[in-house]
Amino acid sequence: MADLALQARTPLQDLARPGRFGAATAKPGLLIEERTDLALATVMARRGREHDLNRAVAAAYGIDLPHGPHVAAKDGVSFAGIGVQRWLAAAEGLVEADFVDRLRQRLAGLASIAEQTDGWAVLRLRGDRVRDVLAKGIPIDLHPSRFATGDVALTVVAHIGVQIAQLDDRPTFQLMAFRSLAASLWSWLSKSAAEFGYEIVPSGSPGRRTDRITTTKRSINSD
Amino acid sequence: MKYSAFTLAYEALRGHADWKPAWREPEPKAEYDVVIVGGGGHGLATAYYLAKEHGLSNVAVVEKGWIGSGNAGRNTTIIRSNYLLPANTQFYEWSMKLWEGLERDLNYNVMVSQRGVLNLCHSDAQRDAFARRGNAMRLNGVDAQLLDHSEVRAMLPFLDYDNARFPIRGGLLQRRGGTARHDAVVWGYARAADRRGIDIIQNCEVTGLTIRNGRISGVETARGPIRAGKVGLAVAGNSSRLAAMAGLRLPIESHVIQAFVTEGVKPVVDCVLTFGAGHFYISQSDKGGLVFGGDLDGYNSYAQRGNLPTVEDIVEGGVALWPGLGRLRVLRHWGGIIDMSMDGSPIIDRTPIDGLYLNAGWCYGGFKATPASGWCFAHLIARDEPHPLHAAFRLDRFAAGMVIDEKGQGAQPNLH
Amino acid sequence: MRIICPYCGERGNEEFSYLGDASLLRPDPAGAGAMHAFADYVYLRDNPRGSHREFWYHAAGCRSWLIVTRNTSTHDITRVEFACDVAAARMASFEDEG
Amino acid sequence: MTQAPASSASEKRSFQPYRLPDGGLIDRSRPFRFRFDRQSYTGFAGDTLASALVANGVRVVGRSFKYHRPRGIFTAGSEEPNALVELRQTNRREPNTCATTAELFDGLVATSQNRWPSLGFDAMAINGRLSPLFPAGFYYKTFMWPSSFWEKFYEPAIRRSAGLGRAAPGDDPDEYEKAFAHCDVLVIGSGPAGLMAAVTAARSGARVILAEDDFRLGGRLLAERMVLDGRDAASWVALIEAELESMPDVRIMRRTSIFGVYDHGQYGAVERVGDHLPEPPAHQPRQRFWKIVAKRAVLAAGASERPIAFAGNDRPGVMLAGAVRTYLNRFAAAPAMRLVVFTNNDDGWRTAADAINAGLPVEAVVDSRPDVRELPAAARSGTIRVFRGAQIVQAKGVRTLRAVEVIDAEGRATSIACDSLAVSGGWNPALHLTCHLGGKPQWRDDIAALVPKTAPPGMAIVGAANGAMTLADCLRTGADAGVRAAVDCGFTAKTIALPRAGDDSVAVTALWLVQGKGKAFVDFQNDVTAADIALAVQEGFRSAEHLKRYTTLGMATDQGKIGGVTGLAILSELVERSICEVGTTTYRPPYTPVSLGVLAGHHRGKDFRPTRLSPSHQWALERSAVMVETGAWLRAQYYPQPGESDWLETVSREVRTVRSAVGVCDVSTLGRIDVQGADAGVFLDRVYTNAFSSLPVGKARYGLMLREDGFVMDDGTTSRLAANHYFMTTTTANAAKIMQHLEYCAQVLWSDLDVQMVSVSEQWVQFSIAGPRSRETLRKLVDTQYDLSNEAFPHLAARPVTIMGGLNALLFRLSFSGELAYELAVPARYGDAVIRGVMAAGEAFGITPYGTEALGVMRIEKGHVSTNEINGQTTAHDLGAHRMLSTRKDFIGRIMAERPALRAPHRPVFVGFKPVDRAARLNAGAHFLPLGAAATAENDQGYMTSVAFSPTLGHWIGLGLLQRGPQRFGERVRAYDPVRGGDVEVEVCDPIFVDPERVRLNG
Repeated sequence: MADLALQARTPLQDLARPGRFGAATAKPGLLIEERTDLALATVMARRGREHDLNRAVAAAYGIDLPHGPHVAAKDGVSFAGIGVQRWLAAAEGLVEADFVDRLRQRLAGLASIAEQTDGWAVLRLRGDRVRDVLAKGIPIDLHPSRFATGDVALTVVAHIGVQIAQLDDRPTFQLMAFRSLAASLWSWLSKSAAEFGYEIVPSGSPGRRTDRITTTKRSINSD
Repeated sequence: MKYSAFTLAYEALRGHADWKPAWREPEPKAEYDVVIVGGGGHGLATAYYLAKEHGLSNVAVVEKGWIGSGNAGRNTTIIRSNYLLPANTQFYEWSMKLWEGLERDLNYNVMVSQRGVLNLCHSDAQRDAFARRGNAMRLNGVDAQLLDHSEVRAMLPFLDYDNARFPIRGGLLQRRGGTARHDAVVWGYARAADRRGIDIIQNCEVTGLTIRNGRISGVETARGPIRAGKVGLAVAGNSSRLAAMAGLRLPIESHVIQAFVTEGVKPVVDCVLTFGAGHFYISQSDKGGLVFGGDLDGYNSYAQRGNLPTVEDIVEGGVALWPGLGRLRVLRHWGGIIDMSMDGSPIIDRTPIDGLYLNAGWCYGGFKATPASGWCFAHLIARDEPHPLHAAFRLDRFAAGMVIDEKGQGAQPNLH
Repeated sequence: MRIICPYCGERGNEEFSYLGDASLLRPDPAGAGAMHAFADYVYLRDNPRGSHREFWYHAAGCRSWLIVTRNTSTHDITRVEFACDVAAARMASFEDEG
Repeated sequence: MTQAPASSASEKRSFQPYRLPDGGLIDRSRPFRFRFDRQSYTGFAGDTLASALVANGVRVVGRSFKYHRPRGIFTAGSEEPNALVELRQTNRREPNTCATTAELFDGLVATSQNRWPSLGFDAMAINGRLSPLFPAGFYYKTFMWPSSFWEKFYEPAIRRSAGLGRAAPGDDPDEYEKAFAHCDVLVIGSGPAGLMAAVTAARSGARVILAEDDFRLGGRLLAERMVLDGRDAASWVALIEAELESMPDVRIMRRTSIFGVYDHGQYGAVERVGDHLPEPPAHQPRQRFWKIVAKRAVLAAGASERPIAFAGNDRPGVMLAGAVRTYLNRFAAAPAMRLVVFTNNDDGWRTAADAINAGLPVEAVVDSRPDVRELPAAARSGTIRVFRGAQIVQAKGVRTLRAVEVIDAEGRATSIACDSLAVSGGWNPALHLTCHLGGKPQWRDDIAALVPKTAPPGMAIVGAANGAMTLADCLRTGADAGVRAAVDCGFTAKTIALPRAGDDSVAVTALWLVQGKGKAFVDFQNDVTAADIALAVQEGFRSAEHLKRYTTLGMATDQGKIGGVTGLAILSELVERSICEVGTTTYRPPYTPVSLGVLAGHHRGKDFRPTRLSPSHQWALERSAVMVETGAWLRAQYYPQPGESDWLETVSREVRTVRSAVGVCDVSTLGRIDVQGADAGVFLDRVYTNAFSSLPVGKARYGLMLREDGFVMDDGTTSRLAANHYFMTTTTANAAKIMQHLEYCAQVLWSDLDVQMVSVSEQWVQFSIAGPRSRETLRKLVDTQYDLSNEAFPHLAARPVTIMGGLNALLFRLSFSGELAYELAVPARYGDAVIRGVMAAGEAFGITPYGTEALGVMRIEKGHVSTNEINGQTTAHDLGAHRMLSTRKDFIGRIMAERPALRAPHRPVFVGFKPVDRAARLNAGAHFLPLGAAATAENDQGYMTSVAFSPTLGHWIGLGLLQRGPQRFGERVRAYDPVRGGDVEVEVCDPIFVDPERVRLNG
């Protein structure tokens, strides 16, 4: 097995290749970047341990767990509220095994943790027409007065369940869908953006993980 | 006056001066042998067969609005008997037989058009399920044909065969299925019942059931009390409300289902067609409009209107199946309130109240059942015992476990 | 229809799936007449025209089971609660009673 | 067609004989060439097809539905009953398109419909002469004998003559799109009331959407010669429009129809993005379907004029009076050379005034009211003959109007030669949208019209839509509603100064029907006459709905906008009850017809529904896998190799390879649910029929779930990874349903339990590696520190491992095939790499990839149930799984599974079948009959659920449900399959065909 390289495939690997597409507008209305460097895990509070969990997260990451559909972030780690006593934790640029393992250790007994790093296709979207593109599928109101930086929503685009968050005031949106649905999401997004012209930018993140993995054994169990 | 080409021509010469009302508008009498609540197709058919088959003509049909104002006048006009389970197959096949002779029976052209009902399948498993159903139909003496991909393609070349998300693998065809003109069914039964002496009383809402010592003795109505030896309920989506007047809870939820019609166009499709990978079925009316529908909206409702997600779901199915539909336009869409039973099959039975009979649980398929439903309900009311054709449609089948669940969805009405 | 999910905010009903009457309580399987009680629980419904407490599941959102109080005649929604809160309150009241 | 050269512009202009020399909101510098019925014409930018036809003097534009009477343009709006054309050609053909709303573009091609051979001569016009035979509802009285003639003869003939236009012959080539919009205030209509509402609300800071059906804002203001604040109406509109355009939170949506009102402030709208162009621009849809969510709405949809029923009122040249003004003032097109006006209200007089202003001769004004107070100057000056208290009893002419017969107040008849008649029977408020949520209109005598009685929640109704018929009232009610809507949304809104405008008199005295000789049309398109209504009433169809359904009144494309109220009024007179008592029919969405394409958006073809792809998809395609739809997934069905002649050969090879060596199959589509928490075991005990709290860590167990009604819901294996941590799998088909069910159990039924669950289906890709060489294959993949020996890793072991030098994985010893087999789950992004790794590792052992077909064959050989057997109709007893029903604990479905009928001995039970003639093929869906018994329902004893050709046994095998099946091993029955011509004798047998001793499994 020695010469077998473990190449990772990103969810949009053959679909979102860098370049300029759609209408030849002066400036692309939408910039799309696939993020491949996020370690992800679902964090679900254990019954009766909710307060301890809040404290533990604050102690470990300096983050107050949001109680609602918002994201709280610090130093590349974020917790997004995705349900009652349920969060999606993310770490940028980290080797996911470390993040999720450490999360398990730090929150042991307080939360049930399930790794989701591979489960999601993650897109960052920005540009002058980003809201116009999203309006073609996102049913919720993304007007700045209604959906601001730090807000998160789970909803449906073109029959595909998605998670959307506004990351900054430019604005940049993060749109996530299950990996298996990436191609269908892409079909919707590329058609919807074509009118305004769009550019796929290379992943700006360090360590686009197509290299051979170097992680070592880690636990999958939580207890 | 008997309807015929001859009388029509004769009247044409006389300026149509002699046509009489299709039914009388009598004042309710103080007492009837039987009161049927609900002037839809089922209620009127029941009254007609009470008179015709059982000689009972001291019968009133009381209707809160105008006859046919419920689901009889707001369905997609499909008739078929392509069922899987024996209880349903035999009952609906009897209905089909009655449809086939209905015009001469009623002396009214209800436009029964046996142009075929084709259910499309999109996977091997679905085809096998259709084979199971088609074979069950054949064992019950019902016509059924299993078509393969190329046979469907030859029959309906305009569907999406080459770029479909769920390719068409074949279909189950019942040639004797088709459509009938829904309003005409109501009017035909009303006229025929009226001619046999039955009183059809419109704008007469039932506000209460008179029950003493476990036996019914009449109904309270907006036009006063009416005594009756027997009362039959045939009120579709309002079944639970009427039953509640007798203190009964039913294995029924009322749901909304939408239907649609397009502008009239020259003939484009000559059968009733159902999509097996989405929620969509369609046929073309004699006037040229494409009549279509799909799934329920999926929540309890008594509002006769639907919501956009279901509209989209249905139309997406339609355009996916038949890409040429894109440029045709919807003229109108509406919602009906249907009595979804807990296993998707109907109830025609006695109730715990003596003399009170229930005809309900028709789900979205009540129109095609109209003749047999009326025929069986009349038998039940007249004889006070079920006919074998509907013996399985019992009210106690749920507690006993004798459910008739065509789709295998269990006790969740909005999934049937 | 639009349902105001207490977690996610106002959403179209297409994001939810529906289960019906929320006033039904799963009977005690060990109780006397459990078979009868379960038959009623599984099959019989009030099916009112008017106010109706019903289960909706925010399948495409926070995955909460909700109890929505909705008028089946007008579709007006007057209340939306987390089903788990309602269950917890019921359990607490049982315990209070003792 | 290409753009015409500029040099010919002036030449083209001369081809429009009825175009006024100046005025109008058209761009005379942009002439467009178009064709109608093969004849070439020109018009201008800003025209509709109808206005361009008017300018070209085209009179007959269509034929009616039933009598095929020649018809002309009747209105200038979406309520048009006559001027319906087939727009565009071939696959872009749009039948029944209103010429009155179709925007003209260069190269437009339109064709008249419902005529043969031509519009000028239509053979079916004979129907008009035979009309005594075709009164309302005639078809209910005839065509009954002989019965077989209906389908064969009568109905095809009726169907051929019915319908109006022809559908496009092929697939719609255009794209469609959906979009969402949210606002505080949605203003529907941009006439004076709508503009005032929009600008008032917008100035408060509210987010406003102004939706206008037309391509130009202004509504009725565009059609009238009115002055606001000293400006002509169009300039005033431009001023407001500019202000609205400048506001960031205002969205003006032109060419956008709000077609329906839905619950809780949702509005359906269609934006016609490309309909005014020969074809949609690149990257843009033809139309866009907007779902608008608005806190408040202001309905300013105006009103539409109605005709008066009199004999010949459908002759080409008869036009609504307001439409005449629209053509004159907005389009500078003259519908008339000699005009007569027939009115029952003051508004009709404006038409006479505007015609005179445009320099057209007005022959007469016939006002049905005896006491008209004021007359326009032109009438007073004596150049127009004025008839007060008079009626037009007949319009004459066939293809064009030639004269009208007037009966004056004294009963004298006068014939007036004319080529056009402008008719006004009053105005109907466009209240349709107020009724979509169940609202009912009410009658207002002073304006002789139905007006809204209640508004949907959050909607205000203003202007003519609410019966405010003067300009001043429109402006005022619009502004007031704008303030209220903004305040309701939490903004501080100021009342703004209203523009000064004239307060025209709009008095009306109802006149519905003029008795006379000849057909007086009420519903023009469906040819419903006043006589038809009378006949319907005579026959007892006295409810408004019965009348509609019996006569088809109001069922045409205009949905009764032209004739509905008139029909009700005639009905009410006939039955001597007020219109309120008669009631109205129900107004349903859409307000104007909406294309199916736009409602579907991009969800057609492959985008009908999302497609789920496994991480190994790309690899499978490289291996030439044949893909098959499995629910939302595309899965590899089989992997053909060169030289294999058909799927059966391929699948058999795959099965033989697995049974003799090793194979790999992607089983990622199974649902995977991570269940954790202190009470996870207890929880699983309650949802599964069998126990899981007793499962040792590191082991997997097969589990069965019931629905609460006692029938089987799903099955799968669940592994215990740690004391409080389980890894559940569900069937592919039920993955989402089970997740929802578990959440229900945890949140609703047993919210006191400490259990958390989340789907991890997408995190893992999972491969089944099966066959006697599977351990050796895995040995090459799994890192060396893990002992895979039978002792260390026995059947049903389930443990984390690392593979290929450190990649985390879960390894399960599970077997669907009955072979020594494993399931290996790895993080999804490595799915592609790992499947390649598995193939490389197995190469030496002759590994094959296998698809869903081979998977199915092997599970049938092993007698495992699948979706075909767990179909929602079967019980644990039916499936031979009753031993899995624990008697020591409660679980979902336990009680109801004990119902007598679910335990009845006659229920068909799961068994296997072999053809007696081993060469015979079996088919799923065949029913079982006793040998020698007749093929009747009474003898039906069950059915075949699954079949396969077993390469292991060399013949077809089947699984099925048969009454008393397990007691009948060795017995023969018929597998009867008439829909496929099959009737095969089969032998009942144990459903486990291969390795019943489970030697291979434990190998």
